[in-house]
Amino acid sequence: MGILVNKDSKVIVQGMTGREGASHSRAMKEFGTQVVAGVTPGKGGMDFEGWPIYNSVAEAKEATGANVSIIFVPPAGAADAVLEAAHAGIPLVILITEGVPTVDMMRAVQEVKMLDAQSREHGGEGVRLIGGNCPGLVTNGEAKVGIMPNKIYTKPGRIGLISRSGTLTYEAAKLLNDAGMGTSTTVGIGGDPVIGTTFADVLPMFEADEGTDAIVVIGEIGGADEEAAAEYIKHNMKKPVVAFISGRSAPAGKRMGHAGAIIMGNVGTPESKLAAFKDANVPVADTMPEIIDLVKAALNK
Amino acid sequence: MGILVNKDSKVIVQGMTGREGASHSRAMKEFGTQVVAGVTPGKGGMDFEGWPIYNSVAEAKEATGANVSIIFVPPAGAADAVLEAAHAGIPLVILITEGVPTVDMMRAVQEVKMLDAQSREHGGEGVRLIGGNCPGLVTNGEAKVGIMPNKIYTKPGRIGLISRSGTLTYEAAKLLNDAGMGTSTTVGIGGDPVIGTTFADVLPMFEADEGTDAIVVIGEIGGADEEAAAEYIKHNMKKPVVAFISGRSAPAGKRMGHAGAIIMGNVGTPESKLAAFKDANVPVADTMPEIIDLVKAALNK
Amino acid sequence: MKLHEYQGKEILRQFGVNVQEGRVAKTPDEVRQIARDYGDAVVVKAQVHVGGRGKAGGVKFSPTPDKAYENGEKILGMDIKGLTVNKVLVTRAVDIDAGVEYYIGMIVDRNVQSFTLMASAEGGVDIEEVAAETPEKIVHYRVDPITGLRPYEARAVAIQAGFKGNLNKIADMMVKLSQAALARDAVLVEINPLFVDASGTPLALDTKFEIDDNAMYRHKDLADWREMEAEHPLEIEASKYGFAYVKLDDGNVGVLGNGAGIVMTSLDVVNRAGAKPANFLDIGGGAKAEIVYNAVKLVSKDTDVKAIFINIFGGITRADEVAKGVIQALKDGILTKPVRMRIAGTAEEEAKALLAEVNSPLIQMYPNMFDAAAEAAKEANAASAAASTKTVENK
Amino acid sequence: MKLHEYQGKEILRQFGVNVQEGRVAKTPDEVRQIARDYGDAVVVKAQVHVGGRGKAGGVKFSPTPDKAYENGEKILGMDIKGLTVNKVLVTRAVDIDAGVEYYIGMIVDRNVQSFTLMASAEGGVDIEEVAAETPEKIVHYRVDPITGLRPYEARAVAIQAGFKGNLNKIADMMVKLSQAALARDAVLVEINPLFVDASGTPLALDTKFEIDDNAMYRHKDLADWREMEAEHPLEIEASKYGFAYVKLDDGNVGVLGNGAGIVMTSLDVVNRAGAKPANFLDIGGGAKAEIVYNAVKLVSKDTDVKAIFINIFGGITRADEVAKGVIQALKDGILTKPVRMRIAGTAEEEAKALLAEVNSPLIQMYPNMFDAAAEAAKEANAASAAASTKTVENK
Repeated sequence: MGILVNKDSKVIVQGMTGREGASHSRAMKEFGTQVVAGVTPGKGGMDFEGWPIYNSVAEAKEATGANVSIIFVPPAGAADAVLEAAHAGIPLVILITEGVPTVDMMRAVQEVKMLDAQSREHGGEGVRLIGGNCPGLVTNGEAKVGIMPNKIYTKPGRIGLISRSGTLTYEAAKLLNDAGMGTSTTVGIGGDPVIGTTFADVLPMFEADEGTDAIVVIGEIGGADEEAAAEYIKHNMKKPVVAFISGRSAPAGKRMGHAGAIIMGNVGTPESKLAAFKDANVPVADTMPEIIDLVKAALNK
Repeated sequence: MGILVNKDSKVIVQGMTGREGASHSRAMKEFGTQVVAGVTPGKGGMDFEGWPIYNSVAEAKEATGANVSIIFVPPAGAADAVLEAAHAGIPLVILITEGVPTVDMMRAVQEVKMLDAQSREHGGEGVRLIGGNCPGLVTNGEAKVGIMPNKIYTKPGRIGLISRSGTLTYEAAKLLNDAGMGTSTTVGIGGDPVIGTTFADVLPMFEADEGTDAIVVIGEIGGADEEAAAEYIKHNMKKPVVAFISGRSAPAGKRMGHAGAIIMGNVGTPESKLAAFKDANVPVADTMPEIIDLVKAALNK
Repeated sequence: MKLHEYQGKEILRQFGVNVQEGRVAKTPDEVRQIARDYGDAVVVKAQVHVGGRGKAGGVKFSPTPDKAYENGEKILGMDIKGLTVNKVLVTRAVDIDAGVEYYIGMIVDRNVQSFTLMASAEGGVDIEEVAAETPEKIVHYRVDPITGLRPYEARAVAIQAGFKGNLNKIADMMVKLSQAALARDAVLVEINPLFVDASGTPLALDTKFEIDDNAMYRHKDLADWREMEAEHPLEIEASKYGFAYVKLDDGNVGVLGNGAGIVMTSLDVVNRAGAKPANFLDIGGGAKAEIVYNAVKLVSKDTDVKAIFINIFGGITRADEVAKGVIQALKDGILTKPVRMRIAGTAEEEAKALLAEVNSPLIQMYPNMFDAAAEAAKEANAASAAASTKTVENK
Repeated sequence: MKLHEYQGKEILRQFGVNVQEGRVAKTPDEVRQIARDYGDAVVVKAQVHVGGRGKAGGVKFSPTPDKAYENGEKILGMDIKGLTVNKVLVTRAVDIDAGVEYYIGMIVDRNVQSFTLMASAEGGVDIEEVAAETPEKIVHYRVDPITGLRPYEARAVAIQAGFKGNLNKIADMMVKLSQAALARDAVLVEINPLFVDASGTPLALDTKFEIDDNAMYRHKDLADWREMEAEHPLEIEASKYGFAYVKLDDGNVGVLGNGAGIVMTSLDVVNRAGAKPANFLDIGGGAKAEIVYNAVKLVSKDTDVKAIFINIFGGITRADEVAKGVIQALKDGILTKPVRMRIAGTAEEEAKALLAEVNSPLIQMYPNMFDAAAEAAKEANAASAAASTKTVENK
C-alpha cells in the first residue's frame, strides 16, 4: 500500500548518465525500484550499466511502458525535461534538480496543470509533478523514486509523511522508524517557491490510502502552504494529522537556504501557521522528537 | 433567420471614439443594428453621440448585456482588444482592423480557441473570433456588424455568402441582389494569413440555418482554406455550394495585397483549389457574374 | 521586408545562433582586405533580394585575396534579374566535404495558424525543389506561438529529420531560430545550409529572413535596413504612398482597384481578355481623389504599361472621387495612356457627369468590369504590337 | 541578487519604462558636476542594499550644485546599517506636489505559483506599512507566467487601484514592468513612487529590483553588477564557496548543517536552548571534508560566534567526512571555539573513532541535536558573559 509509487511503478531516469543520475539510479535499483531505462539526449542507443538509454522520454515510454519519471537534469534544462515528460504522457514526474530558475518553474507548473486538466477531461489519469528541489518519494519496502537514504525506508509502516525539507524528511522518518511505527509513503514536496505538488494535494491521497493511519506534515516558514493544508484538513480529513514547522525563530525578510522559506510582511509567519493548525485541531510538535509523542497520542484517541 | 447575428444581437464597439469606429458605429445604427455601447480605455464615463463609453469590455458587458463586440482598435492594440473581449466572455468578436502583426494574431487565435474549448467544456456557448482584416458580417434586414455598404444588404435573401475578400463580398452580394436572390448572412472572414474563423467553420452554420438555401464561397489563392472547405462540403453538406477563386492568374511567390494570398511551392495554387472543389462536386465560377448562373442551376436541381 | 543574408545573420547572431563569420564589402579593395584579414579562402556573395544568385554567378569561392578581389570586381555592379549588386558578403570558406548540410526554417503557415518549423537532412540545395520532388524528406512541426519551440520538441524534430551530430547543440539552434522568428516577427526565416562539422557542431552558412511588414512598427531598429536601391523603383515609390503594389513581369495593362480581392480578380479578368497585367495596385478603402491621382501617376510611369484598367466597387470609396483623381492626372499631363474604368457603387452618377464634362477619349467608363478590361486589353495589345513593329523597323 | 536603484532603473529603461533621469557619482565633485549639467534642483540618493536609507539620512534634496556637493560629501562614506555608501545616484528633483505618487510591483508569489502584480494608489511610502495597516488599498493580480501581463489586464488593475492619469500610459508601464520581471528573472521588482504628473504621464522615481540567483547563469551581462563591497563580507566569502549562508544579528552560536530544513530547525533549537544563532549555513548534501573545513573556517571568522553547533543527518553526507573537516580545522589552528556536534547517519561510528583519536575538549559529539545545541549555547553564553564583563572592566 501507500500512495503514488509502488512495486509496479516503472521508472525512467531523465539524466541517468550524469553523476547524480547514475548514483541514484543504482541506489533506487538497490532499494528494489523497477528502474527500466534512462533518457539522455544524444546518447540514445547506449547501454548504461544494463539500462537502455533513449534520446527522448517518448521513445523510452514507448519501449518500456514507464509510468514514472525522475529528473536529474541540470537546472538550465530541468523545466524542459518536465515538459517533455508531461507531454509524453508520463503521469508522475519527479523533479529532483535544485536551483531551477523560478520563472521556469512557474511556466512548467502552469503547463503541467493545464495538461493534467486536459488529460482528466478526456478520461486520462492526469499528470502530476512533484518538486523541484525535492528528495522525491518512497513507499517503504516497495519503491523509492528519489534520493533519500535507503535504509530508513525499508520497513513498511503506516504513517504518511509529507515534507518541504529534505533532511528533515530523513530525520522524521528515522524517528518514526526508531519508535517502531515507520512510514507508509514519504513525499518530499520540495523547498522552492514554486513547486508542482503541495501539502493539500497529497493529503487526500493519504486520507484515501488504506495503508496509512496518520499523517505527519513537516512544514516551514514562508508561503501559505501550511495554512492551505490546515484548511483542507479542517474540512476534509478524518485521519489524524500532526505537524512540525521549522524556521520558527528565523527573522523576517531573510531567505533561509530554501528560496521558499522567507517571511514577507505578514505572509508565512510561524504564528499564522500555528494558528491555522490550531484551528484545524492539528497538534504541532515543538521539537522533532515530540512528533512521535503526538502521533502516538493521536492514534490512541 | 441567418447566422451569428440578428435583430437581438447587442453590439459593443471597441474603439468607438476613433475615426473609423465612430463612422461605422453610425452606419451600423442606421442599418438597424443594436449598438449598445462603446469601449475606449481612458474615456470611460463619456457620452458619445448617445452611446455610453466604458473603460473596459467587462464593464460594458456588465452594464449592457452585450453579446457581440466589433473591434476598430489600431493594429498595435488589436490582438489585446480581442483577448480582452474573449476573456470578458463576449461569445462573438469581430476584428475589422487591418495590418495586425501575424504573430499577434497567431497568439490571439490560439488563446481564443483555448477559451472557446474551455467555455464549451463547462457548458458555455464558446467564443468565436471573426477576422482580422475583414469586413465583418451582416444578416440582411436584421443586423450588420461590419463595414460593408448598407444598401446592398437591406432585402432579406436566402443565399449564404462567405468571403476572404472585402470588395468581392460586396460585388457578390450586389450580383445576388440584382438577380433577385439576395443574401441571408454574409460573413467576411478576412484576408490575413492567420484568422479566427475559416470557411469550414462557417459552412456548418449555414447548413443548419433554415433561412439559407445555398452558399457562395468566395476564395482566393494561398493557403488551404478552400481545400479544407471542399473536404468539409464533400462529407457533410447537403445544401448546394458554389465557389469562386480570385487571383487565379497571379504568379507564385508574390504577395497580392492580402498577406494570405501567396502561393508557396505547391500549396495554395488555383489548380489545387479547383481540383478540391471538383472532387466535392462544387461548381466554380470563372467570373463573378457566373456565380449567379451556377447558384440558379444548383437551386433548380 | 526582406533582409539581406548579412542582415538576417546579424539577427540570428543576436539570438545566439552560431553563424558563419563574415563582413560586408562595397568595393573589390574591401573584399581583398577582408580576405587578407581572414588569412584564408573566402566566399564572395552578392547581397540582392532575388533567389538563384548562385546560378547567376553571384557567389564565388576565392582561394586567395587576389582572387577575392577579382571575384569582387565581377560581382559588384553585376545585374541579377534586374537588380544591381551594390554589396557583397565575404565569409570564410568552409570545407563542406568535412561535414553535412541540413536545412531548417520557420514559416508562417495559415493552415496551422502558427509557425511551422521545417527540417530536412537535404540541405544546401533549393528547399522548394526538395518540397516538390521528395516532400517526405521535410519534417513539418507546428510551433506553439505563445511558448515558442521548446528544446525537447526541437530534439524530436532533429531526430525525425535524421540529423546527425550534437543533438543538443542542433536542437538549441532550432530553439534560437524559433525565438528569433517570434521576437522579430518573421514571415520566413531559413538556415540553409545548416552545416554540421565533423565534431557535430552546427553552423549557419546562409540564411533567408523576411519580416512581417505589419510588425515593422516594433522593429524601428531595423528600419534602416530597408535598402531601397535593392527593390524595384516603382515598388519603392508605391511604399511611400502606402499602396499595396506589386510589379508583374511581361505585362502591358496597368491595374488598380479598391481592395486586394477585387484587384486580384481584375488581374484574372485582364488575363482572360487576352492581355497581361503589368502590376497589382490596391488603393485601399475610402480613397480620396489625391490617392487615385497618385496611383494613376505611379502606374503611368511604368513604361511597360500601355493602357490602364481601373476597377472600383464603391462602398466607402466614392466613384466621383475616383473620377476626380483620374481627371486631375489628365489635366496635369501625367495621364497619357488610355484609361478604361468600371466604377460601381456610391456616387456613380456624379462620376459619370464629371467624365462627360471632360469628354476625353483617353478616359472611358463601362458598366461592368469585363467590358472595361476587354477595352483596356485591346488598347494595350494594339500599342504593344505597334511598339514591337517599331522596334523591328528600327533594327 | 539585489540590484541598486540605478541598476534596476537601467533595466527598466531597457524595457521602455519611463524612468527618472539620473547619473551615478562616487565623489562630491562628481555630484556637483551632475547637478550643474542638469541645471536644476537634484536629489542625492545613497546606493546601498538596505531599506530605510531615507530615514537614515541617505536621500537629500539639493536646490543648488553647491548644496548637492555638500550633500554628496555627507552621504558618500556614510554608514547605513553597517554598510558604507560608496556611490550615490543624482537625479533631477521632481515637484511631487504637482502630481500623485502610486505604487506598482511584481513579486514571486508561491501561493499563486506565479508573479503577483501589486498596485496601490498609496505610493511613495513603505508598501509594507500599507500592507500591514490598510491591506485593502493594495490590488493583487496574478500574472500568467507564460503570456505575461496583457494591456487589458493592466488597465483593469489600474482602474481597480483607483489610478488617475493617462490610463493607457500607466497600463503600458505595468506591462513593461511585467516584461522586465519575466525576462530578467526578477524575484521582486517595484516602482515606488510611480509618479504621475499633471499631464497624466507616469514616471518611475525609485525602484527595487532583485534577481533570482538560480537564473543568474542567463544574465551574465549583469554579473558585474554584483557589488561585493555592498554585502556583508562573510556573505561574500560564503558565496565564493557556494554556501547558502545568512549572517544573523545579535547571535553568539555559529550554526551549520546539511540541508536548509535541518539548519532552520537548528536555529530554532539554539534559540530554545537560550542562546542566539549568529548565522545560517547550509553545507548542502554529500559534503566532503574540505567543504566542512571551509564552513568551519568561515563561521570561525565571525567574531560574534562564541561556540559552533554542527547538526548533520547523514544520508549522502558521511559523518566521517564531517569529522575529518572539523579535525583538520583544529589542526590548522583555525578552529579556536568550542564545537558541539550531532552527526547521525552514514559512517557515524567512524566519525566517533576519529574524534576519539584527537580527543580535544574543543570538539564534542552528542547523540542528539538538543544536547549538542544545549552545550553549544552554554559555552557561547558563558563566553559572551565573560566578554561583556571584560568590556565593563575595561571601561
